[in-house]
Amino acid sequence: MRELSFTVAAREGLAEEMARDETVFVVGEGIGERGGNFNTTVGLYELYGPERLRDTPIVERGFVGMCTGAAMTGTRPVVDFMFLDFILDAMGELINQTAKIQYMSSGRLTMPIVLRGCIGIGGASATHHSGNYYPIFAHLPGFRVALPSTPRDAKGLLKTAIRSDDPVLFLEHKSLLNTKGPVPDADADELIPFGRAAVRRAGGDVTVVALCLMVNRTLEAAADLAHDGIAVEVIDPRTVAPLDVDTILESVRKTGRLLIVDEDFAPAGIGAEISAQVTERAFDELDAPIRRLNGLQTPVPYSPPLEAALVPTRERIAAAIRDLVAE
Amino acid sequence: MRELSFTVAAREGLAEEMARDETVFVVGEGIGERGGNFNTTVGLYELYGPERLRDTPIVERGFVGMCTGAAMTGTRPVVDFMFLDFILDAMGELINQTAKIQYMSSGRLTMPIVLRGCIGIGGASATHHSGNYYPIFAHLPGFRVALPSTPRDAKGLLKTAIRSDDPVLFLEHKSLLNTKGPVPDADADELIPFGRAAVRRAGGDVTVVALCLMVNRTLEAAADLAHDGIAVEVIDPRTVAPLDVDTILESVRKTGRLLIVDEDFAPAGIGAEISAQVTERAFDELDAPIRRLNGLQTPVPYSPPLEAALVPTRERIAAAIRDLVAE
Amino acid sequence: MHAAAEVADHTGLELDKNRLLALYREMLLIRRTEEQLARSYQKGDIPGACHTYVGQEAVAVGVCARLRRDDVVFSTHRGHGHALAKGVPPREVMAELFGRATGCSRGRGGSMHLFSPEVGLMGTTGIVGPNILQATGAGYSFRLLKNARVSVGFFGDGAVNNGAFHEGLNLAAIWDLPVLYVCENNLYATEVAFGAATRNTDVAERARGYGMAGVAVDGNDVLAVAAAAEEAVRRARAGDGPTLLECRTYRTRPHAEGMRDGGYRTPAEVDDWKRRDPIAALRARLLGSGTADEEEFAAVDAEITAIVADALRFATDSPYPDPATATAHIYSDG
Amino acid sequence: MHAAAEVADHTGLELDKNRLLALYREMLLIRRTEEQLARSYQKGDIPGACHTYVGQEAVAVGVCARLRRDDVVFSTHRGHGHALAKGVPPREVMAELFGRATGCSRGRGGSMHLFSPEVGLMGTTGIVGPNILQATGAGYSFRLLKNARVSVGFFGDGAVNNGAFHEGLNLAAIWDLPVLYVCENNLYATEVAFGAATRNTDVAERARGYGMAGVAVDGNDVLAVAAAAEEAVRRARAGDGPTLLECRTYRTRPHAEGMRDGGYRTPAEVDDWKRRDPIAALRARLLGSGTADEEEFAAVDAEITAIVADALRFATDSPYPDPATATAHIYSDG
Ligand SMILES: Cc1ncc(C[n+]2csc(CCOP(=O)(O)OP(=O)(O)O)c2C)c(N)n1
Ligand SMILES: Cc1ncc(C[n+]2csc(CCOP(=O)(O)OP(=O)(O)O)c2C)c(N)n1
Ligand SMILES: [Mg+2]
Ligand SMILES: [Mg+2]
Repeated sequence: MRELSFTVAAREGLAEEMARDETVFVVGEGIGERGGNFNTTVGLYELYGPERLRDTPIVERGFVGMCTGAAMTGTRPVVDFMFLDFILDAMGELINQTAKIQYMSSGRLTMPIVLRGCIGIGGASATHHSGNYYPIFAHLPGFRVALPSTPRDAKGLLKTAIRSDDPVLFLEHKSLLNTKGPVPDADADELIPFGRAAVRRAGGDVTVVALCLMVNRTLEAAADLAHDGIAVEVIDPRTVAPLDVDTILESVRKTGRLLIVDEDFAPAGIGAEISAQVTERAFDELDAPIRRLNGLQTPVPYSPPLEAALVPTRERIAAAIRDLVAE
Repeated sequence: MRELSFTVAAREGLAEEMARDETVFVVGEGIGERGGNFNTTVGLYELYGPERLRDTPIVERGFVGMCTGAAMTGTRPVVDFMFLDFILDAMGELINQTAKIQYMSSGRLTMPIVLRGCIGIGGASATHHSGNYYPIFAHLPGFRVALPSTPRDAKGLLKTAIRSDDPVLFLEHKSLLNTKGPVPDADADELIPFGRAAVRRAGGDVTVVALCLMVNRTLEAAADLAHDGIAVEVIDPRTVAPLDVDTILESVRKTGRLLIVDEDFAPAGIGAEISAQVTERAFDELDAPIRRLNGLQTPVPYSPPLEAALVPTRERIAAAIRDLVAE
Repeated sequence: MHAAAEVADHTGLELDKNRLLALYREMLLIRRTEEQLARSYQKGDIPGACHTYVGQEAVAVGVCARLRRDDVVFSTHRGHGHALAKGVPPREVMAELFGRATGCSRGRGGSMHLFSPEVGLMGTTGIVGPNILQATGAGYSFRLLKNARVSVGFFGDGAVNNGAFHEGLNLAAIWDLPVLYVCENNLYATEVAFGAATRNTDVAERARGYGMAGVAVDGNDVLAVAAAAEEAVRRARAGDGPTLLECRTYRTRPHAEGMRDGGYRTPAEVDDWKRRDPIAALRARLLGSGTADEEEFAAVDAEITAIVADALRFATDSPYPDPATATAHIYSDG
Repeated sequence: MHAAAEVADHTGLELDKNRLLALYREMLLIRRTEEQLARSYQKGDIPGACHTYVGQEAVAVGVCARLRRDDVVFSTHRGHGHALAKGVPPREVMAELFGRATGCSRGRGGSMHLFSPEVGLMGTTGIVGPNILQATGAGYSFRLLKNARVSVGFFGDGAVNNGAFHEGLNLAAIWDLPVLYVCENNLYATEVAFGAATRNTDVAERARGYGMAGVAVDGNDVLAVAAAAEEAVRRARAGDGPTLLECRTYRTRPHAEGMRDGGYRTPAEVDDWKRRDPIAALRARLLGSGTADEEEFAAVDAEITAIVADALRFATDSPYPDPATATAHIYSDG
């Protein structure tokens, strides 16, 4: 298979869908001729012009509301927020309108809209450019949330997102953008389904569910621990709404131990939800308390040593796994 | 003690704080002469006039941002959203500004702002006037979230909120507004501290943590179950940020069983967080899986029978407790 | 009183007798439906909130008279009139407020959430602002799809100071979208006077600031509204961009049913506006010009009375939705 | 070239030689600090983003020259200049961008989050818009507290189509708040030309729509900026309401360090604006009028060079914050 970077793979997915369906269009700041702050649309303006690659003023609420109306009337907008942080000015539109209109119209209207943005802590991006925010969209009804960790998933999940008639958040961790990985040929037209977790590494001693960038770090930690004879099973949910708890349960039934690793804040986060569901459904099969390893619950500071203190690292993940196995 | 309604008690708390501190002011739509859609400010305009009871245009983002700036510069705004649903247009201000400025300024600025609004499902209020949204503010750093269930707590928590130098959400369930209960005399100046749960009913068989309106319903269910010899301990966290898990743990250590009842959506909600923390800290003391009973995860429909299908009732709570005790 | 010829001149349209009577009929349908809803609300048959459109009928009717069925409307919390004018059957509006499965939103919506995409009613909203943006987005779709459809956003004076107005109108202006923004300036947002919410109460004038066409009309004159809408719709269909149309009008009932109506406005002011009733005005005009006679109006009145009675019966007799469907349709596959 | 007398006339102020040289000095301090930051960024000593203020110095300096220490400023992602002009020590700005514990935000902020409430710098923001609203709120505080302080919000042309602008200015206007809104119209928002973002590129003119005073000035002429600011500040302090001041200017470096600067604007355009450099212009003017001579300028230049070198040394030598403090100060009690 070809090796592509995360960004190139996702862009290929977008390009394929834009070629396939001329009702797909992209809006955002600098996504036209400039090709996107994160190169999400490089080369597409030349093919499709300003109506389908629509540079906007700085009006996140405005263009989200606009795209909501567009999605109700026969087109398929992809909103490119650049940094996901900028989505917050549009929360009223998203929560009360975008996510509810299918329901309120009893399914007579659909809402084929993709909301994409870069997330994550790193690179001294500081507090206005480091947000994650996905638990909010998993908590509320009406959204789908994709959190790809590989180039192949980035492409396949984005294609699924664009073809979906539901509002989908497609979130790309900034630290993943330049990572490379195998991606099927363009003509494979691979769609990665929502709600299907991937077992990234098999192991019988302990189950670790890791989200997004944390998948890579956990795989590194698992490799380290293999030297010590600890067999870690690493599960990547790939979407957190819907959330594939069955695959997690299957693993936990085998290992009896579960750790959830998430860069985002712990309280009322995805790890809490996974923990609660596993406790509800596999209580008797647990040999130890479910553990969570999260980023610290704080605004993200700028200074590199402060920033580094926030996020689970390979070493901290390994230590948490070791501790759990020892319980 | 006097019996006051929830609304009157809360208003007394506001009035006392406005009398005590002339930097306290209120903004909102119809909170001036009109006295507030929910009578939150009746009588205060006559005392303090338009600068301290400030009727605004319909600009939720605008006045939240404005009050954020006011709180940074020596005054203490109380933002009255009427329905909390209207807060969503201000999420960018709240999450990226209001909640972060103390941190970003290393504590050299404070953020004494109260954000109050009515929440909850009921009365065919439909999907734009039935929101809860508190798990979002518990997930994110920088907020305090008060969820009073009694008139006394409404007053005491609101007074604490107004004196706090942190951003506080003060949320009032619409179905609680006319409920009555004992409230200490005005000169008692009672402040209810944040992060201190109340044990509303003692019992040794099962612990039920209930939020807001669900406290009342759970107490009713507990009374029903007492006839069958089931002793339910009912805990009201009163604030969900900070969350008093210690009191819950103490109870669970005694009962070995925990149910969390919350009108709001389950996924990544407060119940998930409580479940995850209790699993982490009292795994060996649990005799049964922790259960959650939540409102259904859906936009809120208008039609009364649809609406009624969403929310935990006295009967459904009792049934859930019975099931848990039987496990 | 205007002569018939004057009426035609005034609108710039060929408004024949049938069309003129149809405008009257539509307005009356709204009025009588609203009056029935108010009565049903008082009886307790309608739960939740209920904002009537009484007094403003000329706006919805005048604008929608110039729309095609496949044009779309995005409306507000005060949306019954827009729904009816766009062609939602009175039965479905009535049943929706009664919370029945036969309502236009299948009981999910109620007064503030009417959906009938079949006739181009793309929703009403309980939140002030979003419909302005959604109307803009429909314009974007129509532009991209290269059809000649037009999108209309109705909103109150309360919305024009909100960021949604500013952002939405600017987007439509810079991209020449086929959108008609209709501000129903009824002088109050709930109980807050427009003059307390802004120093610039001339809404139409704001259009210039966005580089779009702006027009103010007497919103109680259905012919004036229709004429202005005709021009705006023509402009939009021709690809010549959006229009901001300010209709100066008044609601003669309280903000919502069950609310007080004193304290913020005088009875004299309300009475004054009642004397400018849009329905009575058109009737008097058509009588005065000899376009139609009392008998013809009596026939229309009777027809409307029967329609509203039928709608009420329909609503009352309709079943409630099945609670088991409470979580259906959250996603497209369910 | 203007004569000295003309300078005074032009500003309407008694700008004596010391004050004129101080304006020059402030602008040069910003310029040299920014140039050092750019070099340090290129060397990799500054992580994250870094938006310099080169070319726009006259705006911050002209406005802040008319403020008291206890007046407050709310600034943007391009905020180094505002911070320095408001009195944040260069050492603290430099150290902040180096991520050190001695920075004005103790290393928590970096380029886009400068806080120094001690001198009235109430923050810069990485999000476009909020500072406009916060400036409005400070005005509200000052009004309520009945002091005569003034609040200033700086923002770019990119912010004026955003809802925050619309909502914030309207609130200040209806309540006569003591706020000065300074739009630095540098023609681009990142790479999007202002003319593509609105059909109304006359920002000052928008003030009328809100019922407030609006003034446009040459943002590269520090004396013109100072004069306009003086008038606006006087108005605010007197309780006569807010002002929207549009300063037409240009950034001569890329949007942010490390970004390309081609494709969206021509080298000729950039060169053209470089020739209108605000610092060189003031220098030439004061030389031409005989207000100051080359020697005096050389002394200022040397002083600034030393200050910037000292700031760099200070930043480089300062410790990083202790990782154990990463979660301190989230709440007022911690
Ligand atoms: C964002 C938001 N804030 C507040 C409200 C509460 N509210 C409902 S209607 C209304 C007044 C609307 O006034 P206007 O737009 O003039 O419409 P009118 O009621 O006069 O038809 C308000 C404040 C709301 N629905 N949405
Ligand atoms: C709400 C929001 N959207 C997008 C961005 C990304 N962004 C940062 S600076 C900028 C352009 C700002 O332009 P302008 O306001 O003119 O200021 P200038 O950079 O020209 O000084 C953009 C779009 C942001 N910071 N905030
Ligand atoms: Mg109105
Ligand atoms: Mg700019």
